[in-house]
Amino acid sequence: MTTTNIRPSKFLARDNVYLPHIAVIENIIEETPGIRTFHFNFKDRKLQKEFSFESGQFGEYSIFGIGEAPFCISSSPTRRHHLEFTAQRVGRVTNALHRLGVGAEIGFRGPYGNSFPLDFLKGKNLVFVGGGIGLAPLRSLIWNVIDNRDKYKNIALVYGARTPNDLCFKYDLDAWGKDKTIKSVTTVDKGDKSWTGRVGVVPKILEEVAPSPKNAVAIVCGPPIMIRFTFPVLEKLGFTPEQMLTTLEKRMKCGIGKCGRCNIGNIYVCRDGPVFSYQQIKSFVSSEY
Amino acid sequence: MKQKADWEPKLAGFLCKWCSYAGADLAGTSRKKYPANIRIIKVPCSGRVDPLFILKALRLGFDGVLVSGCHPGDCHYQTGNYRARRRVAITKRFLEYLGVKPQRIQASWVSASEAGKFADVVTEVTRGVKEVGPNQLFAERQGDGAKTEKRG
Amino acid sequence: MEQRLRSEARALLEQGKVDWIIGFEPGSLKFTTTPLITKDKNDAERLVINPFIVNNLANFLIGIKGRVGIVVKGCDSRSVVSLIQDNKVARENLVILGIPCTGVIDLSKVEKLAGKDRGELDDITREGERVTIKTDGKKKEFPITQVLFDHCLACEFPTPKEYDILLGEPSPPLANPVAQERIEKLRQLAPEQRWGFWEKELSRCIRCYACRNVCPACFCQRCFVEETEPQWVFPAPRWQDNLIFQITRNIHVAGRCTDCGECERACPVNIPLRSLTREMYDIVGELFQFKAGMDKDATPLLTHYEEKEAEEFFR
Amino acid sequence: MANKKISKKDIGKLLNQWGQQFAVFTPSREDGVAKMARWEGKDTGFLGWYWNTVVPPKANFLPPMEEMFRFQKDKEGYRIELPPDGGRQLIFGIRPCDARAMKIIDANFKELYQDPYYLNKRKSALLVGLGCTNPGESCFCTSMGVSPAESSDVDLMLTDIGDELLIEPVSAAGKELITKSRGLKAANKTDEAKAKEVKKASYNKVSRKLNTEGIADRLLASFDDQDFWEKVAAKCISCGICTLLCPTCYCFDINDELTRQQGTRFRSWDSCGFPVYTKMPMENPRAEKWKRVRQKVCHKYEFYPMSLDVIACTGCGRCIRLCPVNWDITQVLNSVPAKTKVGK
Repeated sequence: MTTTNIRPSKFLARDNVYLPHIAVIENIIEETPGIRTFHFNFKDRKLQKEFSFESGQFGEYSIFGIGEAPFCISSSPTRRHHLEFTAQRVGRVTNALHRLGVGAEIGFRGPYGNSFPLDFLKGKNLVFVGGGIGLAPLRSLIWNVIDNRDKYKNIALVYGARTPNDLCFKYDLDAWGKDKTIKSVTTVDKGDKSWTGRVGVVPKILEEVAPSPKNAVAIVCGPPIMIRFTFPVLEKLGFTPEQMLTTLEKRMKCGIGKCGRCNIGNIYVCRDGPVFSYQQIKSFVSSEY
Repeated sequence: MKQKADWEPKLAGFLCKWCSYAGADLAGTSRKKYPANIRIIKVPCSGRVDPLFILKALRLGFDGVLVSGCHPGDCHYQTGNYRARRRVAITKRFLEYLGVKPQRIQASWVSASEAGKFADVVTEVTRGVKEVGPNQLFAERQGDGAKTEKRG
Repeated sequence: MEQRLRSEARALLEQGKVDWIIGFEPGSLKFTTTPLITKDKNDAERLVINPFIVNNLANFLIGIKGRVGIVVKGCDSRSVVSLIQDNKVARENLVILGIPCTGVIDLSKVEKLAGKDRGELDDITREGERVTIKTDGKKKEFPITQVLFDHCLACEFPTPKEYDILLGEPSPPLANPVAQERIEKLRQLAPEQRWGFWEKELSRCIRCYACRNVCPACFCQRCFVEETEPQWVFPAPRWQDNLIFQITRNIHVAGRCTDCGECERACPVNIPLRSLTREMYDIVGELFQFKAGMDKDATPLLTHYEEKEAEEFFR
Repeated sequence: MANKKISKKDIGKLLNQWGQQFAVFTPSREDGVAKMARWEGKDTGFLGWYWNTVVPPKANFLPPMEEMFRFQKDKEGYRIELPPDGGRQLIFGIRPCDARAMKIIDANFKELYQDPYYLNKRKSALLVGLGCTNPGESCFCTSMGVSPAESSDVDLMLTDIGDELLIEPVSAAGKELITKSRGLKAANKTDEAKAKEVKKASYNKVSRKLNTEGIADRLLASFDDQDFWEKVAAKCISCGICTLLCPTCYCFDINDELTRQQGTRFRSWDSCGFPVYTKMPMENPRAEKWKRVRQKVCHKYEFYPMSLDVIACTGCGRCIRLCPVNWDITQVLNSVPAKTKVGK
């Protein structure tokens, strides 16, 4: 597996890779009943100024006394007023996180992992395929691309969720819907009375939208089941495995390739990923992704 | 560890909402006197009391635990208190074998009208726990392991 | 007995009466056996019965699909019955091959007697009530009671309670009081000393969960120690949490534990776990006249009650 | 530097000397469980009974449970406090298999990011090896490139030559240590010849063999052979013995604990054999037992060498000896079929 894209985080606290930096939650946005986006800034002003990351990278977030969990940074490196991450309430750490209010202190280590290969994406048509909370890492890249609009060609987005209530980042979807340079399609698995948009699972709608594979790259993120059904659709549309990128989710604890649990074959998703091309995934020793 | 003169035990009371909890309420409103050492946790039935509740209370440092439910035959859910009885019995016996003093784990049947009995039970349980002293069961070992005189 | 087992097992597979045979085959180290779980009738030839058949094979019934022919000793058969009581396996899917057991040899006791590691012994042979340990060309003889597992010495029902085929004549219970000595000794101590004893023993625990995973009565899909909301037990090896784990495990297997002793044998750091399980076994026997795995139609201990019982526990 | 020797009855004195500078650990047997324990100045009986410890010496560097830091909240917010540095350790009597194991997991803790907890302990420690003269039935170190009584992975290497121990300096730190140590005698040619004999004899005593020839390739070829792995995994009970007590297994978990006074973050041993190890809220990539067994085997003999050029096994035999169901890694690996890759 290529490890060219990996470099260690420069922002270690006291030379100890496991120590978190203290960060303060500045705003909380309720995306859906179970998903919230947290805006935060580092308490240390100097760090806040110097901190840098790239789209696709993640951090380990501490809720002190409860534990740590990994989330991607869902804001764009081009918009550095604050940092954002988005979390669904599913377990011990995220339950505690959702109990926090504005002003609460959390811990942050990172940024970790590789990132979306911007050089590779430059000058290409970009097709974003997202499902549910999977829009979070894509969103970082989408804003990144929009803020450097002239470096990229056409942008298309197919995004879906189970119901209209489960759609995340509606404010972004609105903004992108108004942007004439973006072809944005939103769908739900099951509509309600007020829903006037498309209905159908993401892979099916993607097939209908049928983006051209010519000079294009598809970037896919969503629940595993969606990812597994989306790759074949893209292949059918003519995308090659090199033209498909995704970011994988695994149980991670250390975030730096030491603790062992996100191991697949000879890679650690936290260290060598989370961004992989389908080509790379197909070369994994194991299908346990 | 020397016991402070003004030490007061802390008890966790798991009370069934259909009987003992109401009994405690009545004891309060009818101004029955009982020690203020008990912290009351309302449960839907004494059958809801998992032995883990008892263990967790001891782990957290409560000096004693009281489980109280409806008299046999009076369970709102027919059999909850009978099941609780088996569980409490084996838990208490097993913990005693391990070295937990019997006074620390207590159970009673108190109906909604038995305010007096509730006050008596709490008084008795508090007195018993006072006799055996603070719960040092899960405290970190001080020095070498031989000094265990205040445990149990 | 071994020959009969092999032919019965082969026949069961050949005639399609079972899909699986679960038994013992020789292990890869001296004086060991290992579970054989097979669909292949030719594997029947590998089955053995000897004084080293330690495992409680009932443990492998959970999650196996199809009809199973299972080899059991007395204690194991009761674990099977207990699983039937809990609707974990169906009696009609089982063909139980019962071994009238005369006790299993505890290699750590042998090592102590011989003053040598098990790997350095040439042979251990049992004849009736005597065992011969051969090492450095010399033979030493001991009464069998000195080398059997404690739980075997304590055994009340060495002949399987439930079986389809009994592979020999029923064997008498040993019920040797020696087996209870260490529990009696603990009971004699003051509460503080008892607690101190368990604190010390459980300090060694590394939370490998072998005691739980080797136990047929521990069949939960998800164990309470793995729960995070709420987190009942801290998920790291510290004596306080190790002890709460063991206490709760014992409460959970009360009325299911047959005193098969597997937890203690499996423990890599020699925690005397049977001094816990056997006590619980005796408590439920005394309070509720309940013995695990005696009757496949009985209701499990903690889902049953009598109107008048254990009244002394409530004020 | 010339080799030294010391009479066995003087070992206690030597350890006491070292004890002034180091936290000395020696094999100790508490209730029949051998582990490395703090030297208390008396018992050198281990020279007589010591085969190997049940708990591997990795526990001295990656403890079963270890405090990472504590935190407290005051009106200024959270304050993080690191635990104090432990003293320098001297591990006396480590076996060559376990010393090699330390070297193997060093790679993991050094790679890309430095793990401060492990490396600080490791860098400051000295390993004093003691040759194994009586390899156990489950040992297969010679198949893994380890010789039971020789080691280049320690600072000093000791060999039992009868009433005395021959002391060979291996590293610079080891040389320094014996220069500073009092009461050592110079070893002569006879001692060295005797030691050589002992080493050779020990080597030949290891009877269990593992065929490592092309092992990674065979595993790769059989990776998707579900039937094979299901058969191999059938009797496994998914406990953590073979991993937690493996000297080359380093997986850990991280958890927070909160008391009324403060919070603490701990790390503790974890095992890929546990179903919850990889469990995520929505799914678990290794919910099935055969996949976990496959991961354990392949990580050691295929993946680890792929990324760090060394098989993560030293043939110490603990996993075989301690397994409650006699699941034998050598049998498993020797039975991996050498056929072409199926499916994918």
